[in-house]
This record gives sequence, structure tokens and C-alpha cells, in this order.
Amino acid sequence: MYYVATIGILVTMALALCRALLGPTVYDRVLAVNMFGTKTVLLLSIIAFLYGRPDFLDLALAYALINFIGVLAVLKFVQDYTLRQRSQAEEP
Amino acid sequence: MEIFGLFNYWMFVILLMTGIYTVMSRTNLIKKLIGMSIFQSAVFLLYISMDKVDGGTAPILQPGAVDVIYSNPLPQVLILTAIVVGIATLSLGLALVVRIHEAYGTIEEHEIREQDRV
Amino acid sequence: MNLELLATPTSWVLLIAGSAFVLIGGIGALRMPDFYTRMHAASLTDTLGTILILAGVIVQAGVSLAGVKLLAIMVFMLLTSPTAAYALANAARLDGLAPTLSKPDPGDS
Amino acid sequence: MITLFGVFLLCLLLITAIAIVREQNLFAAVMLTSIFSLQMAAIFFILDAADVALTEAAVGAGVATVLLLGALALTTNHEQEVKRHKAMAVVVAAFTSLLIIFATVDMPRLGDPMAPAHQHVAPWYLAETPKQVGIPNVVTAILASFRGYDTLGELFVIFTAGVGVLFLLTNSPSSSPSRLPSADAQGLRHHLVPRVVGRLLVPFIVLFGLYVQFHGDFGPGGGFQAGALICAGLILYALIEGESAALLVVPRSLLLALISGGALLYLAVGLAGLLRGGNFLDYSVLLSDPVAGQHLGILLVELGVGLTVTGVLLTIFHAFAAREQRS
Repeated sequence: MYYVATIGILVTMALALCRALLGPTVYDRVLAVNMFGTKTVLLLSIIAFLYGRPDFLDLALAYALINFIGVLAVLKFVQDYTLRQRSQAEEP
Repeated sequence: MEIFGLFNYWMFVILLMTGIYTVMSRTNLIKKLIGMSIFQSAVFLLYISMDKVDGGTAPILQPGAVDVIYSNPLPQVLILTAIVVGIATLSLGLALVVRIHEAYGTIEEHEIREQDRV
Repeated sequence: MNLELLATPTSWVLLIAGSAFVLIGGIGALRMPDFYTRMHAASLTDTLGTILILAGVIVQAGVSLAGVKLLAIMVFMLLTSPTAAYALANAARLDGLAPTLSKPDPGDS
Repeated sequence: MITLFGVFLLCLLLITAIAIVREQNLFAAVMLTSIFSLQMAAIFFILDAADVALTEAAVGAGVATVLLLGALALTTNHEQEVKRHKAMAVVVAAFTSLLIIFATVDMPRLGDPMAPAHQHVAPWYLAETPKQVGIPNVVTAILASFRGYDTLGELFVIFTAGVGVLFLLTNSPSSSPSRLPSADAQGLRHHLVPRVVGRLLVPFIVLFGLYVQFHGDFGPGGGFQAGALICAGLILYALIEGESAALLVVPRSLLLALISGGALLYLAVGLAGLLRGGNFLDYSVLLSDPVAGQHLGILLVELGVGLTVTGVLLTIFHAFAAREQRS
């Protein structure tokens, strides 16, 4: 039964990768990264059980905790970028 | 699964060459650094592929268990440290690129060369 | 005894339902027409799929350290995944990415 | 079946790598890089390398993306299309890959228990770790004890890289001081949702980092992973509360103390072994009971690694972020 769930998650990963490759905007790619991160957490937790070593859930826990830092960094990057554009537009 | 016996190594080779190709054909310095990190990841993949033993499990001993096959811990030690060293050296490279951008106003290799020639 | 008999089919149903939701989310993220609808499809199903799949595995794990860890993973995912969606939508909006509004009906002049 | 999952993930990995190379927008390329890292972590886990996967997770999810974005903010995010030696590069890469693929035919198949790599020292490490070191995680035992010299060297490479970044990025600003609005330095403070969730999660991330640090003898973990995790937590704090608030929590002087203190702690443990009549980095002589001595030595050495890695990664982050506000 774990196999069915694993296959479902792997197919979703492939779909997310398609979205990342197609774009068209960069935000679609960030969305794909975020989806991929969630799916990785699920995949790692299921594979830990498939292997019969549930003590390796630490990995999925690490991803669950820090995976959204990348998206927050994107928000900060875009915010700084637009602020810079605006201040440059005001200068001349 | 016999046909996939060498698949990991082939993927390693293709990834390695993707990295090399990026470094050779691109002029953007950050792109070159990303290419180098792909190259590095390919090497990680080679080492980790070599640690797998059929029917094995990760080399963290299970108390009380007998007849458990463990995968090879040695490549894991080498790669574990290499990943952190990799990010540290990558950021050193990025710092150099930032300084180049401040000095030349560009991070394209051919434009830097042109400015040097003048 | 009865509970154990019940546990396996329950976790099967949860796992399959969860992977179905995850898959639907993936298809939605691929097929929807613009960024905001794609994000809507992906982030909503992400949450439900995560709950269902992790609940399915928790039923298998039972009351143990693994079960507690899975519960922690679930709680943290429920906190971080909507936050990431918020940050992403905000970044896109800040950058001036406009949602595609419904096109005027061609029959309608 | 799991082999097939691995093959599938490897195919996705290759597609991602090619997409990274073809992508002209560097911002998108960085995003694809973080997908690449997620796939690498999953593959490492499938190939039985839990410790390595945890390291890749800790470094790839938080720190790497943030650093690359920081560098992009300081330079440019678009790559110029240049036709240069492209055909020749393709030919060289294709020829070399055919050559190496030809060489792989002689390699042992994946998972072959009779492969030379599994015959030599690996069985010795697996058999001797419970007797000599007495901890379950063989990876940590080799990392900190059997091959302690290696790790000391790696730690000093990281130390040197951190010092190098400090030299490169903290010189006196050549350009005029900040022309950005001061709101820029405040991070994401006016975004309520990330702020609340972030403030809630920072202590958990740091706590989990400490767990990984001190549980590394028994499960996947150790100084390298813990350093990257704690650094990710502090980076999160810096993102939501702004640079200056983060520097109040962990000031620059403390960062420098962490960087050098960790490396010195490692050296000091090695020298303590020498003083007590053993070899350099021989922990068995630290206490009267050799196994307890190994425990103490590994704990201290991993602590040193954790301190230095946290310090270096955080210093690098601050160096990039401070540059951004100045330029």
C-alpha cells in the first residue's frame, strides 16, 4: 500500500517538475519548488516506513521545518528588488 | 533489476558532463558556479552509489538485531563533509563574483576581458 | 485486537485518498490557466493530501516515537505550507503579476 | 521496486540539471537548483545514506537558496545569450562521457556485496565501532574518531572559506552609502503571516538543530547537519525581523568567537589526547575508560564542528546581506 502512495507522490513530483520547466513566470517555478518540497517530505516519511527504519523520520522533520525559508527569501528578494526599482524611478 | 545495475554510474557521467559543458560554454560567472555545483553533485552521486549494498540498510547499528546487512559508511563520511565544504566554497566563489561585479559592472566573462584589454 | 484489525484498512484508505488528492493537486498545478489559479490548486490540495497521507502512516506507526515525530511533521507542515503560499502570492503581487480575469464571452458583444 | 523509484528520481534529476543549464533567467535557475537539491536528498536517502541526505536537506533547503539569491541581488539576474565554443563544448562533453561510460562497464553493479569497496576497510569499521567506540551511528564514529584528521582538515577548509568571504565582502564601501529607503532593512516585518509563523518556528528549528547535534551518536546527525540547521533558523529570524535585529541576537563578535572557538575546540581535544600520553586525536586516553573517553571526545569534537559551521554560514549570510544594503 505504501507503494501506491509512493507512486502517486512520484508522479506528482514529475508534474511539478513539468510546471517548473514550462514556467512561464518565475513564480510558477517557485510554486513548483514549494510543491516539490512538500512532496519530498511525504516521500521521505513513507520511504522511512518502507525501509522499516522509522527512526529516519528526522529527515522529513528537517524539511518540514526549514523548507519554506527559501520561499520567504524569494519574497524578501522581490520586495527589495521592487523597492530599488521604485527608488531608481524616483531619482531622475 | 540487473539492467539498472550501471544506471547510477551513467547518470553520474551525464551529470558530470552537463556541469563541465556549463562551465565551458557559458560566460556568466554565476552560471559557471552553478555548473560547478552540478559537477560536484555528480561526484556526490558517484560516491553514494558505491556505498549501497543489496538488502542493506543505513549504517546506524540497530540494537539487538542480528544478520542485518549495513551499507558502506565510508563514502557517506567523505560526502557528508564535502557537502558543507561545497556550500562554503560556493559562497567564496559568489563573493568573488560580487566583487568582480563591483569592479567591472558586469559578470559576463567576455565583457570583463574587453574591459581589461582597453 | 479489533482495533488492530481496523488499523490496516483505515491506513490504506487514508493513504490512497491522500495520494489521490496530491495527484489532483499536481494535475491542477499543471493544467490551470494562470499563476494564481495554479497556486490555489497546488496549495489547497497540498494541505489535505499531507494530512491524509501522514495520518495514514500515523495509524500504521501507532503510539510510538515515530508516531509522535509524524505528528510533529504534520503540525509543522500545516504551519509552513500556507505561509509559503502566502509569501509566494505576495511576491507575485508585488512584482505586478496580474491574475487573468475571465475572458469576455465571444458570443457576447 | 525501490530501485525503480531511484531510477525515476535520477531521470527527474537529469531533466532538472539540463533545464538549469538552458535557463537564461538566473533567478529561475536558482529555483531549479533548489529542486535539484531536493531530488539529491531523496536519492541519497534511497541509497541508504541517511546522514548525507540530512546534510543535503539542511544545506540545500535553507542556506544555499538564500546565499544564491543574495548574490543575485548584488549582481544581475539575467544571463546574456552568447554563442561561444558551444559546438566544441558539446563535442568535448559527449566524447568524454562516452569514454567514461565505456569505463563504467567494468564497475561492479549497484548494490553488489562483493564490490571491492565493501571488502577492504568498511567491514572493519562496522565490526570495530561497537567495541572501540560504543555508539550505534558508524558514520559519526568514522567521521569524528577513526578519520578525525580528515574532518579536522575539512573544518579548516570551511574556516578558511569563511575568513575569505569576510575579507572579500566587509571592506569599506566604495560606493555611496545606502540609497535605499530604510524600510528595506526591516525585512518582512509588515507581512503578518510569515512574521507570526516564523517567530513561532525559530525556537523549534534551533531546538531541532540541537537535537540533531547531540543525538548524532545514535541517529542521523552530527555537527555539520546541526550547524546548517541552526544557521537556517537564524537566517529565518533575519529574514522576518531584518538584518539589524538578527545582529542584536547574534552579534558579529560572537560569530567570530564561534568560528574560531569551534576550530580551536577541535584542536584542543586533539592536543588533550597528546598531553595524556596518546596520539593526536586519540580519544581513548581522555578518560580512564577508553569507551567513555571516545564518547567524550566525539561529543566535544562534534560540538566544535557545529559551532564553526554555524558561525561560518551565518557570517557568510550576514556579509552578503550587509553588502546588499550598502550597494
